[in-house]
Amino acid sequence: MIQELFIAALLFFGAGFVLPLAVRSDRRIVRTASYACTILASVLLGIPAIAVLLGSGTVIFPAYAPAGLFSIAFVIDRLAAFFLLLIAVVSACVALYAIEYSEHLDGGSRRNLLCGCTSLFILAMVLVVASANTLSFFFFWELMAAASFFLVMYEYDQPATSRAGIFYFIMTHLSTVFVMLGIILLWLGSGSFALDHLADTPSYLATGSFLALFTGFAIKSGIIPFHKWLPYAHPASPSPISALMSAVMLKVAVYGLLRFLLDVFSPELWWGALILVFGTASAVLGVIYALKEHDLKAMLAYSSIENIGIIFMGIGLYIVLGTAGLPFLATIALLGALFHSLNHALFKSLLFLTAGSVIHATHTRDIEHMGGLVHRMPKTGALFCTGALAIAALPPLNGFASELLLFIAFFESVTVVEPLVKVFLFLCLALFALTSALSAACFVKAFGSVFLGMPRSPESAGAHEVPALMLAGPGILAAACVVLGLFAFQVLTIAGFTIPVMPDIFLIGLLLLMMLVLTYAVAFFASPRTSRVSGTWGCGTHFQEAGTEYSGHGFSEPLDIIFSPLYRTRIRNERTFFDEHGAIFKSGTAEIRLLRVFEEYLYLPVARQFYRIAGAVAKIQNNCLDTYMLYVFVTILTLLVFLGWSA
Amino acid sequence: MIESAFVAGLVRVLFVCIIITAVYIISARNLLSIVSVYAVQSLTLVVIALLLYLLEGAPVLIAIAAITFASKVLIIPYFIATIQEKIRIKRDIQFHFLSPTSSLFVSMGLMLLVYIVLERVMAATGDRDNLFFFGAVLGISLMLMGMMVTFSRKRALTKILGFLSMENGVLLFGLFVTELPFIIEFLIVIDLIILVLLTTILTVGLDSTLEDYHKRLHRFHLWEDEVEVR
Amino acid sequence: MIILIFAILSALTLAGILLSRNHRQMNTVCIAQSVTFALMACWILLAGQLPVYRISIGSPYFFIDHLGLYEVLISTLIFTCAALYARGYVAGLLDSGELEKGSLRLFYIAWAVLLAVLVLAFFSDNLALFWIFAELTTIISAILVAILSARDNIDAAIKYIFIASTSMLFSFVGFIFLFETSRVVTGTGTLNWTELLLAAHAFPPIMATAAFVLVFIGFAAKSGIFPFHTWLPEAHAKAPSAVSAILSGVLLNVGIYGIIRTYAIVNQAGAGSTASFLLALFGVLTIGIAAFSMIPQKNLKKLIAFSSVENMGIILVGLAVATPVAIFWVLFHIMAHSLTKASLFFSAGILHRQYKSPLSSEAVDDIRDVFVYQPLAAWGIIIGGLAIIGMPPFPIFVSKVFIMLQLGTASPLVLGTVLVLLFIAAVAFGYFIITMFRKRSRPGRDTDLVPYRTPVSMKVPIIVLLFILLVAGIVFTTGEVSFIQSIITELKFT
Amino acid sequence: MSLDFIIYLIINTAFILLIAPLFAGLIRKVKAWTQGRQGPPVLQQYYNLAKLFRKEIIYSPHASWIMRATPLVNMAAIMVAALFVPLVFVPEPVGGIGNIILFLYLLALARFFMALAGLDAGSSFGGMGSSREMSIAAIIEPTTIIVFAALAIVFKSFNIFVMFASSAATGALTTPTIILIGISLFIILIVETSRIPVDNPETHLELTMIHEGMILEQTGRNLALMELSAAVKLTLLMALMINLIIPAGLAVTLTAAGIFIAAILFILKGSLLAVIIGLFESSMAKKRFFQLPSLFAMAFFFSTLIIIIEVFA
Repeated sequence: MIQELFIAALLFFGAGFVLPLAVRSDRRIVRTASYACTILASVLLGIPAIAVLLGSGTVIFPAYAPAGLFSIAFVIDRLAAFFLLLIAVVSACVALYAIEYSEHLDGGSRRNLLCGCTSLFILAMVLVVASANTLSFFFFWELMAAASFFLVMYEYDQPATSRAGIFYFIMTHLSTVFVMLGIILLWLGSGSFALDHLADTPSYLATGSFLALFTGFAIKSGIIPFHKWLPYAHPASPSPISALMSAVMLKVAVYGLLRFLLDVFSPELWWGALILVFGTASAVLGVIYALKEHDLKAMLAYSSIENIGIIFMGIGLYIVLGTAGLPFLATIALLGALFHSLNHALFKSLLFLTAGSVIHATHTRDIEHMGGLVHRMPKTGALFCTGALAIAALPPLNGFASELLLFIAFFESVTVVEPLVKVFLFLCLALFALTSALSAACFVKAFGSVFLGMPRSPESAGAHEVPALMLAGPGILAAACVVLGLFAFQVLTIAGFTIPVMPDIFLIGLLLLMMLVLTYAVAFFASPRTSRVSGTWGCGTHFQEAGTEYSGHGFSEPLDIIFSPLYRTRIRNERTFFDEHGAIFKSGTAEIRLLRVFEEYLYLPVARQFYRIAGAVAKIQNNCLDTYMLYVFVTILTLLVFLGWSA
Repeated sequence: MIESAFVAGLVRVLFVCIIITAVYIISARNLLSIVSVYAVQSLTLVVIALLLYLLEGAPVLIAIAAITFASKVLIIPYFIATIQEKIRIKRDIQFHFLSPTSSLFVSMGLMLLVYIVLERVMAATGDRDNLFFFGAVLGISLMLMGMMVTFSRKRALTKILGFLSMENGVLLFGLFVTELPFIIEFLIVIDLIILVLLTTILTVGLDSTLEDYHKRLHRFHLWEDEVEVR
Repeated sequence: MIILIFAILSALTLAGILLSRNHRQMNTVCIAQSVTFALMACWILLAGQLPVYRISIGSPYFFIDHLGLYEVLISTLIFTCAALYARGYVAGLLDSGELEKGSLRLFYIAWAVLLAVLVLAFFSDNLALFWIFAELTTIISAILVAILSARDNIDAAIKYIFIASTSMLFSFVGFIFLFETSRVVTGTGTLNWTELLLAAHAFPPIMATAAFVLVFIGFAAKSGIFPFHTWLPEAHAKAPSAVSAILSGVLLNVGIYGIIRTYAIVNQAGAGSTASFLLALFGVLTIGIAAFSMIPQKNLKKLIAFSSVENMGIILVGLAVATPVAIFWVLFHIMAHSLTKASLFFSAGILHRQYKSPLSSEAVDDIRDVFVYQPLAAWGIIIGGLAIIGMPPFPIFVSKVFIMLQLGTASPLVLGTVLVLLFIAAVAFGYFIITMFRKRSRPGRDTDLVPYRTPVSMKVPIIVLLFILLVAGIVFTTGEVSFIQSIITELKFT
Repeated sequence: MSLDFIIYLIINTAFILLIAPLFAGLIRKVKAWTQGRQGPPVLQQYYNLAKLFRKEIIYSPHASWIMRATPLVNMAAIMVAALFVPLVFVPEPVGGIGNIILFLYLLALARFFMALAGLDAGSSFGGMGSSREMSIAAIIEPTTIIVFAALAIVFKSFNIFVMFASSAATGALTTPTIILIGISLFIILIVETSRIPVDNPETHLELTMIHEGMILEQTGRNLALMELSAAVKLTLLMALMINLIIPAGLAVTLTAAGIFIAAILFILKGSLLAVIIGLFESSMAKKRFFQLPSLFAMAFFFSTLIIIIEVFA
């Protein structure tokens, strides 16, 4: 039954892919049908995922092994089922949203391609997660990369998109190279593609393989310093796609790392420390960069980097604690990482979708041009607020629940582990707390600048609430955020993990509600129920304008200054003078902008080096026959010498 | 019957002749004389083939001598000389990478190198055939010397002669391996002739003066901007 | 017999071309020739008990074994597609005057002869005969390159001829070495592949190595291995696209075919390690040079040509590993690369017709609004590009992965290098496509483009090839696998 | 949930609501005295609240539901947080109540809404307050968590109830680390409750204000709720400090006498602490905003020191 459902889901995803490409006419019905297939497929996928998750046992599918050369095989165990569930939930909501959203995009029949590729993309991710061996994992990994690349390139003629596309293409391909290297090294070690535990493999192969795979997955999931494609690709792609990529594709990379760590390797302490360090760096730097960002979607992208960092911290902690002989705490850390993956998928897709609605309504991504939308788009506002609360890890929402697990793991572990590790863990803990608090600041800024105050642009003033279909998808996600937050304890218990130190958030929720009602009751009965509206107090000014409001930039200014060593600015002056001595100023331009540290000190220098080599190599092809013949001559001589030498 | 040692001595003398012609081809500037020298070189090969026939008595050598004579002494030099008159180029005075003198030294070095390499390679086999070895050294040296012409001279016609000189090297080598089926030799020559004809025709496009060239090209829209019909 | 039939068919084709009065007729004759050849090859495949030796073929110089038939199958398939493509493409060349009316007959004669010569080359059992046919393919394809008669084309053709032919002379010397060695070993010299392979185990390794090195020089030049590759980008970029497809999809295989055969012999002689070293060295260098050359490329066809060079490097590296699995995937890669590259050149040809890019080597493609004017070609390039950089579900993905896997067993260091280089090549390809295809024309500033109405005959080959690729990447039949495996058995790579 | 616990909920909530304004008033009085003024009566806070409760509410035209919801959410969150810190009686913890992380995040919830409300009316003062509040909260967070982690090490638990119980059992000032923890906790208290040198709770119009800026647009009973919640929060953090460092008298069993004594003692101890806070505030000048990180760095250093001492001792 589970098998059939899964296969049916795959078929429906396939139908969602083929349909809009086969019927090329630019009609809404085609796209709606495609998205309907995707939603149906997601629902069908969700059922087996839940069944397996609840313990109906691992499902093994017959492998496709053409002529015995290799095999493409699928298996759904609980880990896979968990990620399948994640994909299913987010995909269904995103597709629901996209039905309406894609109709408002430009591009004519290109939109068919968009929804087709969306289906293919989800299908590829499902198959990556369900893969039973490294080869099929890699196969669908590549397919996923290709499909997502097309999705990113939707608005291909925009300069920003093409830059994003190049970044994404390069980084994703780099990730492929590393994953491939890792898989090959693994094969060298074990001689098979199976995802089985490595036994008696030379440790250098295992370590090499781990490092390669880790790098590959880190690139794909946007771990600093490989993160740069995220803040380019997310803003450039349509919002549902950003949501899918950020919420799901990054998690597939996390899944990859987990799958290999859990099933294949026997991790060592320093592996965990490595993952923990990279995770912490990503978490802290990600949120700090997010604070500085005023492109709404780029900010969300940086926030994804932060959250992936948190997930990696969980994984690293799992390994550190596991190797330190604390299996129970390790499990808590792992649960935290997994749960945070799910939660991040939920609230980040919620945020991206609502951000998409906002951008659709205001035609800008710059939060400085928004404001006051809570009056014009109240439902979207409420949904975004839920997402913001969740991502800021505030109780009783789900973001808090998963971070709480990690905090518990950190706190408990420090009472038992050896001293040096303990101090290291403490530093990570402190940074983790910083991350969490900064992300709250970041989302106060986001929600405040976008939705509160006065509109800061005519577009923002004229915005309208989006249609119901564009609220339904985010609505489900928001509900899921609340439910998973409130019932986190119960959900974990049902899943078979009882954690005594974990507070029952539902109880806290009840208490909160009780206090709320109590306060309201007291206020309601004890004080007059009248209120009136009067202008905001402006310290004596006659009128109040949007220009006097606190802007997003202003909001993050204090943190900017505090973290100024991390935000280096670059100032560029170009002046021309009338005279030679530079005394009489003629004209000039000046520019001040944020230094893109990783881009300018890591990516571009490397790219320039390659370009330089390429320039040198290009000189070989100098279009002159004589030179070519000389190469041949010299090579022949060299070969002759080699021959004589080897004889 | 002529004494075989005498014949072998004669062959050696002719080998030296071939080397001298090759050197001349590398360093000469007058195109017509290069063509003549090439004809002489080919003729020397014909003579060598005939002498070897005297030595070994393989009838295939006579056939080879005949077709070599026909193709390389008569047809090809004649053809090239005709083309060369048509495109009105008499001299090729530009040298690339190598000047005439330095190319002489390089050729000496090449022969030495080839000798050492082949000596080592064949020493390992133990049962090396003296004549085969000798032919290999000379043949490959001749090829390399011919090749030097192809990259050190500017005119494509000279390059073709260099290539032909290389081919002579192969033939020289082949002469010592008489078991090669004649049909193969024959096909090779056919192949060579086609090659030379084609290359020469193509060369007309490259080596002819600009006016000739324009006449050929003004029919194509591709070059319309530059090529106004005069 | 079979060879005779091929010869008769070719003669008929030539007669047909000579009798034809216009372009359509000549083209139809050529298509018919390719289709018949392809059908013949299929018939041999299905009916004949391979390998077929001299008795049934009717000449001591020819034989048909699995490798030869494999190459012929690939070649005839590509020729069929290319001939169909040429129907529209050459008509376009004639209309724009890039091809003279007078040269048309020569073009088709050369085309038909090239196919015939190729088939003969792959079916020849005799080394020297093979060498002659290989030389002939150079000459004839040079005619096809030079047929446009622009100075640049002549230039490219001359480069092609010079580099390939001079190097091929060294191959011939290598063959004489093999001949001499076999004479010493067995008493009677032979130039037949089959006999050499049988006798090879007794060859002195150093002689075999020497022969291999010399043979390699020529066939490396033929297949565009660094540093003999210099002719390739220019010839491929300047040739008419139908011809480029053949150059890249078929003619490069001739060189690789020669290398594989000789390598098998050397491998038998016990000198495999030196040969492997050379192959790996040249393979890595080739991939590297090609990858770096692709980065600053501004011309689509040149980029695709460099990608061919890169793939030849991969094939060499795979050969160097020399395990049966590696050889298997190398053979598969040859097929995959040929088909992919042909489809890429076909698409590039459509773009070339649309945008009239000059054929000179420094030309920069001026591609604008590509999805508006030529959506099929654009998607052909994109999908073909994905296929060529090894994305699933296309066949190069599988062959690349397995070749790399086998390379890992030989040397992880080389593996790492090759992976990095392949990454660079893929990035260069992607970079080019992204930057080229995103351009839109600015109203008022760019001259208006006249949409080129792409004939159906130019579209069909692209779609057919992409479809075949898609299937070939996913479906592996046992017949196909055992066929390739019998090649390996025949070459004695065990 | 036992009866004890329900009684605890009622007692604790009622007690903290009752005494919270007292301490706030006391601090003001002390500050006035040191400045040579007579100052408002100690009970002035109670009068203020009562008066505000009777006033009508004025909303800005730009204000949204955030403005209306914030006082309630803020109050509710602080009151739930208040349940986490037993003032006079420590029962057995139930369902994770007392979890130190949850406690911190409940405060964060209140702060989040308060900051949003600051931005809601479109006033530049509110925005400035929100911005600074969130910034300070963020950079003090590592210190806070390290201090609590140190507490967790010392008391082998991260439940406040368990900590209080064990400190009550051992008496007071058992280890030197507790003193260090006390210093850090004091800094956290100052920061969290917006006092000098971090913020000046007395001003409304200085550009330095933080907390007061945020609630500038609040009026009537909303303002009353905000003020009350601020006072409750102050009391909470004071209680945390008091009951960890000088837990004497803290009741661990439910008896009327015990609770009564504990309450009296708590008020005394609290008053003492309030006086200390008042004196501390008076002896300090408000620091420039961007000098604050160095203060926090000091606190962080202290707390890390505790950890290192605890770990390696």
